[in-house]
Amino acid sequence: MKKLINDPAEVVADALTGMAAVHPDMLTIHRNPDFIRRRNSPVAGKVALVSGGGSGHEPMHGGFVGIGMLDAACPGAVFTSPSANQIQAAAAAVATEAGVLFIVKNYTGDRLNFTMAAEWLADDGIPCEVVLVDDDVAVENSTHTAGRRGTGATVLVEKIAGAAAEQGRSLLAVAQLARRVNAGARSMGLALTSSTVPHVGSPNFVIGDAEVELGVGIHGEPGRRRIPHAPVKELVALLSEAVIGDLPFVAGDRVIAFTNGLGGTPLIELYIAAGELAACCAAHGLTVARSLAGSYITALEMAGCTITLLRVDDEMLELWDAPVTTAALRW
Amino acid sequence: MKKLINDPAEVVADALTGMAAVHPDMLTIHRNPDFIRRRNSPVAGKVALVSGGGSGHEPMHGGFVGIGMLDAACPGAVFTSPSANQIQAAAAAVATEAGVLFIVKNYTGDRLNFTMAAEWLADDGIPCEVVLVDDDVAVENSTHTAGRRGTGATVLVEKIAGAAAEQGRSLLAVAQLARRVNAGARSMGLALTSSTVPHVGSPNFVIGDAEVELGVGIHGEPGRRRIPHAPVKELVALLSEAVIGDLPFVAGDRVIAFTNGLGGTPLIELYIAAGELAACCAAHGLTVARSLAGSYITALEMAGCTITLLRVDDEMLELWDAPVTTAALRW
Amino acid sequence: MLLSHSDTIRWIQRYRDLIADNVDELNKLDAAIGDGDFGASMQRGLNAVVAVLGPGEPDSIGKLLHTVGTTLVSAMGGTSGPLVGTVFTKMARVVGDVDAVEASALVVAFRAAADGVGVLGGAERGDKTMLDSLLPAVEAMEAVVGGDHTLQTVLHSAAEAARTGAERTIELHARKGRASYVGSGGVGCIDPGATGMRYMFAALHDVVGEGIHYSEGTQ
Amino acid sequence: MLLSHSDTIRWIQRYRDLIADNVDELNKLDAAIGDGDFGASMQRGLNAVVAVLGPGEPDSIGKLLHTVGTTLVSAMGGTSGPLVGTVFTKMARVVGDVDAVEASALVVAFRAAADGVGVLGGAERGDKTMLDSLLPAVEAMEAVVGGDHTLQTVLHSAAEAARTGAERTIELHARKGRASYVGSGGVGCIDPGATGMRYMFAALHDVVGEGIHYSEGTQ
Ligand SMILES: Nc1ncnc2c1ncn2[C@@H]1O[C@H](COP(=O)(O)OP(=O)(O)O)[C@@H](O)[C@H]1O
Ligand SMILES: Nc1ncnc2c1ncn2[C@@H]1O[C@H](COP(=O)(O)OP(=O)(O)O)[C@@H](O)[C@H]1O
Ligand SMILES: [Mg+2]
Ligand SMILES: [Mg+2]
Ligand SMILES: [Mg+2]
Ligand SMILES: [Mg+2]
Repeated sequence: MKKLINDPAEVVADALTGMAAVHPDMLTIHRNPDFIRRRNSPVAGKVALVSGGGSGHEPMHGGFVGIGMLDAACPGAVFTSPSANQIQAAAAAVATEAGVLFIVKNYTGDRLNFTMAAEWLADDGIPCEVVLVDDDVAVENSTHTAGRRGTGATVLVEKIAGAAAEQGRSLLAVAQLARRVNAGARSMGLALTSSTVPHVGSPNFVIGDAEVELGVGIHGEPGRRRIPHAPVKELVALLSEAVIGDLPFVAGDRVIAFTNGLGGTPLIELYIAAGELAACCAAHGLTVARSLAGSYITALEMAGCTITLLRVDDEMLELWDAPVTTAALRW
Repeated sequence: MKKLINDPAEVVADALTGMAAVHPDMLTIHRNPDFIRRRNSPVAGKVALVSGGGSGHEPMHGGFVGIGMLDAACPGAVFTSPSANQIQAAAAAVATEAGVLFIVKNYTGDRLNFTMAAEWLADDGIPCEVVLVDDDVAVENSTHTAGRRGTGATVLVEKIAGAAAEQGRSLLAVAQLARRVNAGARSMGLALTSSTVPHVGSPNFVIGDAEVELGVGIHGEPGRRRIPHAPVKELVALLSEAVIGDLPFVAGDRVIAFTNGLGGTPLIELYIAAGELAACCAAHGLTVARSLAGSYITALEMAGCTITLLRVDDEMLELWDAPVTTAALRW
Repeated sequence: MLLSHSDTIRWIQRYRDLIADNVDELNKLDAAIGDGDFGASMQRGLNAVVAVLGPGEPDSIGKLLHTVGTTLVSAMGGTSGPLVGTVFTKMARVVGDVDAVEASALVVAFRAAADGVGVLGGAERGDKTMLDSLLPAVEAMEAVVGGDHTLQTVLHSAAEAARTGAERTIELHARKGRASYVGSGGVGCIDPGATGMRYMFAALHDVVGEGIHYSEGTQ
Repeated sequence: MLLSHSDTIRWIQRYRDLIADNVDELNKLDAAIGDGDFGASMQRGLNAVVAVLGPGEPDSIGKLLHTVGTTLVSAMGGTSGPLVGTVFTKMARVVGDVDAVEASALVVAFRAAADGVGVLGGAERGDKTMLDSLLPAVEAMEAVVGGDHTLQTVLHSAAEAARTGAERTIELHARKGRASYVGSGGVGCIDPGATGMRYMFAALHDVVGEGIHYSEGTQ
């Protein structure tokens, strides 16, 4: 394992130190329990958005804290959900009388800890709503699984809900909108390489030199299927067929097309993949209203990508275009 | 070689297709010769900034085209300087009566092609200045080398000169400022892994599992020294001692501290490195006035980082803070 | 024979040691069908627990177990933090403010723990989770407790059942947690959470099996 | 014997073929002390050149060589694009609008080419660049031309000197180009650019060596 780290046990702490040094204008870092909070939060009258999850997915979620997006983010240990206490502390720090919205990727650990924290907040009289993000079509949505995972849609939900909260909408309205965004989004990913959790020291699994892991999870969970490596045109076609067919997206739909890098894939490849995704959308009669390409939800140094499509209406587009000032998304 | 590409020969073309799809609001892509140009350029009365270089360094330079930075960027083949014809065509497309500034990283190929193009522009009566960026302290600055390479300082020069041009300053003023920025900047990098040029298919060199290549170039040029892998605290200390000692930066200096990822290193590691860089600056009495951390100048999928320090004055800081709307830098 | 306050502390310390000795194995089990953090999480949690426990602190077994549970929740995060934490907070409620616990009460406490995990996580037996060693252990204890078995024998049966239960998860198809995402359902792999529970019972048996604390008890 | 217009076209085609046959070797030489693109660049450039050359097009050797040079510049980019391009544009100027070239004129043209590369790139002999095969080749031709040597012999000596020159770059410490960044100065590695030049002379010798075009010439 070769990484730019010090002690594997200090990876999260050291990264927070770095974030504090790089973004003093946007963020304040709290330690023990760890959370990243928007400067000058709480913002009076505004619903506070809180998210979080295991570390190793940077810039998610800390990079989405700021004006027009999250009020606080809780980083757990690498690939480990933050604790309920951490979440409660973060929420308490940024909560307003307008209430708190938890945006939670649908993993058992995240659900358990955010739900516990939500109950504690409710006990303290703070109105709290939990929105689950579960957009990953690689997981069968049946009683035989923990349900679909949250992946790429998380960024879209956090951006759009963040803009709505910034406009002063109510907790219920923002929660409802966030659920609507999640409902209209589908994702799927693939990996070319695995990644190594620092305290483990060796890769979670090994992908052969000529293989691709389809339907991989962003925590390095093995996927559902190995296929021979192929030109990205074919790989993106596979992903987008699965994504488009699932909702399903139909000709005439307007979409936000999001090509996400998993950490080890350079931007030149992501642009190529994004071009293929645009071509797939066009072939299905979908209008790409907005695009996003970059490494926003990573799985440490994993090489690979996820693609996400979100069916948008005018309201969502307007909120997507609304100003945002965070470390990772800014316009 | 496992990459998200189609045909190795089409990597640049496919990436341009993707850029066009993702950033229609900011960029226009010209093909054959290839260049990326700011939407609605030329901008009357403004000095046009043109840069370029081999592909494989994304987002540099195409990601820096837009309001407040470059007017055009010329992507060569992977790690290959663009041709003089390409540069001439790009410059002609965005040139105004205020003239054209070429920002050129100091590599023989880039110098030769940009210089040729500059002569052709001059023949056509277009005022043109060439600014060389040569900030890499890993290269001895002697007659025994091609001179220092341009690395991290390029982003800083392009941002600050771009802001000055946007204010309507003259060609000579912008060129002078750009040279001043370059003169106050120093960089050095290290690699944990090599990278593979698509049409070559195997890595340029191999770094052992327990080794780090110090002073590596952003084209996968082998560096000057192999050392055993060490905690990032020690690695960043090595880089920053070299950088700080070279200018030299002295106690009381205000700096922009830039931690750049080489493509395969995820953001969590870059934040850790950025934290260490801030600590080194503090230990030398340097005040970090602004920070930048992210993968802005990559070497395909190479894992590693470069660090850059720039000594700033109030003018440079004001120009650094000025609005910029590009694919990669935006505020 | 009763489980004393100091037994309880030694149990937790032994549990911490067993996890530390097997942390790589547990991470690897989790890497195969999950995300590779289970061992590290347990270790982080139990280290935090051991750091807050003093010689007679907290001053009842109930309070002690409660502290263990809440410390695990706050120090671990993840899926296992709330679930393993619940094991101890549920036991704490049953045991109450005492400084020794009889076998029968201990078994009731473990039953409450298993039920608590089931309610919180929504898993059932056979879903390939920590319940697949926790439940067999509870049932084994329930089967022998109240007869003329010593606390040692009761805990021996628990440790054995937990071990067997954990090993048998290799055949199960995961329906809960991250392992349910894997194409194969994780068949062919042992569940890390069930293995963690196995060490919890092994630790308890080790500590009581060392004998030592024969106070006046029902058996 | 003269170098005819069709010889010139066949030279360029043969040059293209030799580069294509050795493209991986050239990339690898460049990877060792540079950035691994030299072979690909030469191949892209010569493919572009061959694509624009018609049977009798452009209609003089001078124009043809000029087209070769400018096409290389525009299709290659990199360091080698302007430099190898200059070889042909400089030759074009010396050769002029003719449809056959004598050995003596050819040698003068190659001398101009070498000088042009030197001026543009600022390198000197021994700097471990393409000049280290180009210059020896020019000097070898200058040494034999004008005696009773055929064009073939002249080009044979050029090809031999270029080959030896390229091979000897292995001992040189790079002072120009990307190889000058490498800690070792690239000692122990052959220079890709010098090797490319070697193929240029080999191609010319191959084409003329095949004999064929004995027109009335000085020798
Ligand atoms: N719903 C559930 N109920 C009970 N135990 C569960 C449940 N889901 C997962 N587990 C247990 O949790 C273990 C994994 O814990 P951990 O590594 O902390 O989870 P994760 O990393 O997926 O958040 C599994 O091996 C399994 O035994
Ligand atoms: N200043 C120079 N003058 C002449 N030849 C040079 C010079 N610098 C480099 N070269 C030649 O160029 C070759 C590399 O060409 P190329 O791969 O296109 O360069 P790069 O990729 O570094 O831009 C070297 O092997 C060397 O022979
Ligand atoms: Mg986890
Ligand atoms: Mg090159
Ligand atoms: Mg886990
Ligand atoms: Mg090269």
